[in-house]
Amino acid sequence: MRALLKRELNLALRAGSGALTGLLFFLAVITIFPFGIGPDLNALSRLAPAILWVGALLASLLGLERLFSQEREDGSLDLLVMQDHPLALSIFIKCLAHWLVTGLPLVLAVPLFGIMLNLSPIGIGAVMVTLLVGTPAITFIGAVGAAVTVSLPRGGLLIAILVLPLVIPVLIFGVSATNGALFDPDPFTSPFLILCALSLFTMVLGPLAASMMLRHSVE
Amino acid sequence: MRALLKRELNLALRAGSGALTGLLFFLAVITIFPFGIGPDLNALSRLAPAILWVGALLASLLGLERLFSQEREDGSLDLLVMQDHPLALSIFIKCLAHWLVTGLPLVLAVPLFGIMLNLSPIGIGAVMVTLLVGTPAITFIGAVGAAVTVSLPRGGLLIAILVLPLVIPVLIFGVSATNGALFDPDPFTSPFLILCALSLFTMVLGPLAASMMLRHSVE
Amino acid sequence: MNDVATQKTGFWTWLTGLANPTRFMGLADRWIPWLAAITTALLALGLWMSFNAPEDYQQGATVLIMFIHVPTVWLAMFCYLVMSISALGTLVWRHPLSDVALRAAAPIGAAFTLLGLITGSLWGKPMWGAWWVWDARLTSFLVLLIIYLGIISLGRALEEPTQAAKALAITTLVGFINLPIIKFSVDWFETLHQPASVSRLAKPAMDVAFLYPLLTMALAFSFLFATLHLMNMRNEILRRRIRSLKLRAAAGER
Amino acid sequence: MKFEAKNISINRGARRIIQSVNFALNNGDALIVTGENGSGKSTLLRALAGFLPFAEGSLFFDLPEEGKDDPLIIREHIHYLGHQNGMKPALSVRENLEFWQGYSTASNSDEGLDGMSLIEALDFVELPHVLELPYGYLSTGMKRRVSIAKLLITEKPIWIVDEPTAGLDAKSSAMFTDLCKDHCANGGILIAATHLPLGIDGAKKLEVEQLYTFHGGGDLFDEPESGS
Amino acid sequence: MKFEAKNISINRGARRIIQSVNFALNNGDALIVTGENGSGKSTLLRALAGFLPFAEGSLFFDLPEEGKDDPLIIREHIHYLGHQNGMKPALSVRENLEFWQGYSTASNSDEGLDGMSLIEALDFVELPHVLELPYGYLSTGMKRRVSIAKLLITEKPIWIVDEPTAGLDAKSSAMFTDLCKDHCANGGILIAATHLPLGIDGAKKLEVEQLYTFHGGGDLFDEPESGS
Ligand code: HEM
Ligand SMILES: Nc1ncnc2c1ncn2[C@@H]1O[C@H](COP(=O)(O)OP(=O)(O)OP(=O)(O)O)[C@@H](O)[C@H]1O
Ligand SMILES: Nc1ncnc2c1ncn2[C@@H]1O[C@H](COP(=O)(O)OP(=O)(O)OP(=O)(O)O)[C@@H](O)[C@H]1O
Ligand SMILES: [Mg+2]
Ligand SMILES: [Mg+2]
Repeated sequence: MRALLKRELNLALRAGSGALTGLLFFLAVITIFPFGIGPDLNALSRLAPAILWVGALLASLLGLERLFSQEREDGSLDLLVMQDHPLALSIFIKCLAHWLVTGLPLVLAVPLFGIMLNLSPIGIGAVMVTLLVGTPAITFIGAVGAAVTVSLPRGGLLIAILVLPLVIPVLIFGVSATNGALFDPDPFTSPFLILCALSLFTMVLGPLAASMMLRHSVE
Repeated sequence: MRALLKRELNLALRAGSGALTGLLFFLAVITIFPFGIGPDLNALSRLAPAILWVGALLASLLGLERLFSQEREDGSLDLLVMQDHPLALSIFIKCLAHWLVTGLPLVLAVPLFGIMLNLSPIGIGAVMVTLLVGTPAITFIGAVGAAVTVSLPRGGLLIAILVLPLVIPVLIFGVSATNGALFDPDPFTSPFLILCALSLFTMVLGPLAASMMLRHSVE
Repeated sequence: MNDVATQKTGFWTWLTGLANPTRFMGLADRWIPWLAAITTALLALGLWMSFNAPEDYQQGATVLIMFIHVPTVWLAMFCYLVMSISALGTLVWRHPLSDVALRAAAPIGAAFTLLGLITGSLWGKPMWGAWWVWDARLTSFLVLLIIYLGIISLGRALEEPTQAAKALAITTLVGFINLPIIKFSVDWFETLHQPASVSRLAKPAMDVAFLYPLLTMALAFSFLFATLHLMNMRNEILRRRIRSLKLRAAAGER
Repeated sequence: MKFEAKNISINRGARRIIQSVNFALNNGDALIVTGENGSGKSTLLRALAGFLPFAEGSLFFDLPEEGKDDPLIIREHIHYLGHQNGMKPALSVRENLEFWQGYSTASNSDEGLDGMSLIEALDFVELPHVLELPYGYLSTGMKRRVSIAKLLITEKPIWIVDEPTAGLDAKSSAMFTDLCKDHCANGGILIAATHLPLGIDGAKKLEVEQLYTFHGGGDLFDEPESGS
Repeated sequence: MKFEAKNISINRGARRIIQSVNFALNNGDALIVTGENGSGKSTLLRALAGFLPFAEGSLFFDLPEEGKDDPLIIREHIHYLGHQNGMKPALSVRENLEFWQGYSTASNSDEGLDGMSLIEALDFVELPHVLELPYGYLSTGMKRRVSIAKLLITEKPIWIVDEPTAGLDAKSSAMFTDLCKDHCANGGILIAATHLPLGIDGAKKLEVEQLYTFHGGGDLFDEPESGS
């Protein structure tokens, strides 16, 4: 399994989505928001959690699309399925690697972006914590979507039905937990706990569901 | 050329989930921003054009990665380059097809999402028109990014980085034209005309630049 | 007339002669020490002049930052200009060294841009009360940093040099539109940032007491850029030689 | 060790592709599967490797120590080399091979690190020098040879190979034949689908035939042939 | 018609792969390129088809009517069949072939619609029944045969084919040989790289050899061998 993690990270670095690229991507995403929304720092700082979360979602979707389809096209998927490791574990590792290059850079860069978006120190802390807990969930849900598209050539509709009801709650609880930490009337603990639960839940179920799909896609 | 358009659309309908992933992402963006803004409906509808534009812009980035890299992997790119059609024209057609399945659904979904953001009917119309004119520019600029990273197996994030800075003008004029239609003091015509100009300009230059790149990437 | 023509062909043969990397290496080896020496001298002079400049009645001692800030941002943009010309060199004239020049300039440009952003932020805190604002010039300058870093990551991701050369050249040229945006953003949009006060076509609107140290610093930074650029080009050529040696060895060539 | 197929039938895309195939292989046996294009060689091999379910019949696998016919356990003992190589062009040959070595030995490591080292394996396929080259830089035949090296770096008793010599030059084909002979001589089992004679003496032959007639059972939802 | 290579050398990845190759082909000639794995057959063919630049030497192409050696004009007259088939698995065989037919004849249409119809072409490769199947459902050899059908649906005088018979069964290989003979008999030119003898009588032979010694010019950035 260490071998798989190493390969994935290697590939990511080699093939144009290394850690620096992840950071840079977020910088680019953050930069375009003020162009749309306007330079008003107050509005931006209110929206900062949403902006950062949207960036995380986009990054996950951008890279995940090819998570399994490439393995399938070059024949690696056959061999991955064939090994005696539980396939779900391999998928977990692949997701982990993906998160390390897309999710983690975001979490670590929040202080910088927070300053640019005029976020208070508490806000920065809250965004970091919620992103740290929540972004894995996005990756794991996305993996299921990627597995569906690989196994069903016409799975476009399915991915929406499967992934949508899960991704949006993650975003909502993530953003509302952050707002809870920032603005008084909103609660923090309960959405945060739900977020944690979602993350744990998808961490287990995501790879299992994806492995089920993938097993049938190698024919 | 009609043959190419037909193939692309066929492929997208058959195998692609690009349109749906895009819509899903769009929906997620629309859902998440009201949380940041809070219950103030006025503020929400003021920001609605910007949110819709930013969402559409980011959503158009999804799927760009596969525009040429898949052609390269299955050997079609060789043959596309080899034909005596101007390659730029083929690229134009591919972009057009890509826009039809990813950009156009976003435009068509605006009425629905506009209501969620409390946008007035005029606003919805304005967003639709500006997106209709502006999103092709994003695709055509994106094609250059896709061509530049064609040999990278995971170029998704990198494409986004290369493309985002370049689409900023499109975003600026798109949002300001929409705001112009909605709010009195701002002008509508001049940013809208600039937006049209940008679209036409990229429509010509994008495929040319992409074809220059692709010619050299088949080795 | 005739003279100009021969001069031009002379320059041209010189330039095409440079296409031979080996000759270029020799040239670089000879020039770099001189350039480094000039840079050091100019920097010392510029710093001395800066510290002896009078305090600004508005900005107080913080005006000192200007002597760093303005030259770095100029160089950041100049470097991109150099890269764009190199890009043309790759695509139009197919000069083999222009790709090397482009690649070698990118990290230097990124460093200058980062420095410009940092000095600007340091200056902005006392002047505007915020480290960062989303004003047109600042944002477009930040975009320049993104473009630089994007080009660097693209160059790293693409392994095949000939292919990377095309990709980098096209990306650089497409990104060029950002330069006029940075330059004229103060005129097009209302911004907090200082409008052009030195680099105007008309008479500079700055006191000579500030102008001379500033120009000296600018000159010093230009030489610094030239030195670093030559050094990095030399490294880049060496890197390529190592790469091709490795590849040949790996392919079993003897 | 025994690898036995009893009356195997396989469906694909609502069609019966393989009808009632039987064979029994013991230590050291080789089975060469031949047949026209589209007759179902690859399908059979993929089913044997566990990627496809059998419509009828079953597989018996008789390892001295372990569980008899659990397909998951059988899989552990199989090397499958399909039409595709399963390597990443962006990574170097070393990285690719190291990955497959690490990935597949991790759990077997209690049996000790088996198989050859990378260098030995590459020596065997006569590509010792490409170790550090990106896999994508290799020629078609060299790519195939690297995948063959992959069979050597982890030791598994059963090899299932699908047109292993496609794209290989004459010398490398002979090399592969030798490898197969060695493998069988060491008590391994080989199942190969091929159009070109591999030249393994004493190998069993299985000719797969294209089914043009309806063989029932293609799909549960098919109309039954006649009556009831 | 004449297709002539004069002193061609090709570099790839900072290495000289092909050194000073010469040949001249006239109407009806076939050239068989052979060589070990990695010797540079595919590289040569890709350069001839215009995908790679020549490091030295040049190509002369002598069409009765048109521009002599403009590579862009040469390309129009070439059918290239590489290791990959250039078809989309999600589309049906008909859709794939119709696409390539429509795409490549569009501009030649003033010369009249040339080539066979899809059905004829598929008949030729003995796959008339797969017309409506998704391309991804075909077996490896059937895929290759469909790509061969692609050569027939638009008529071009020069065929450059890279291991065309890899994965084909014996019958189909013979069929392909016949096709090539027909093509040459009709005044076409054929350039094929292959490990398996194609069986075309009177074909010219070109043996590509692996270069192990440094042949200069690999890369401008190479250090000069000695001195200056
Ligand atoms: C992060 C913040 C800042 C950034 C990114 C930035 C960027 C730039 C850029 C790109 C230029 C070059 C303009 C040109 O050549 O036309 C420039 C020039 C200049 N900046 Fe800044 N700047 C920042 C903060 C500041 C601050 C706080 C001040 C002082 C109040 C300042 C004063 C100047 C001056 C005086 C010039 C020279 C203008 C000229 O003569 O062209 N900058 N800056
Ligand atoms: N994914 C699939 N879905 C449906 N049918 C398939 C699929 N893959 C293959 N087939 C069909 O199964 C049959 C056997 O295919 P298979 O690939 O096993 O042939 P093969 O004997 O390996 O041929 P070749 O010599 O060309 O490799 C073919 O008729 C093919 O159309
Ligand atoms: N993209 C590339 N970059 C660098 N070197 C390459 C590249 N592709 C191939 N090569 C090298 O060029 C040489 C010739 O490769 P080529 O594919 O032409 O061989 P071939 O004769 O077709 O072999 P095969 O019989 O295996 O198909 C090989 O040594 C290979 O490593
Ligand atoms: Mg097969
Ligand atoms: Mg080859």
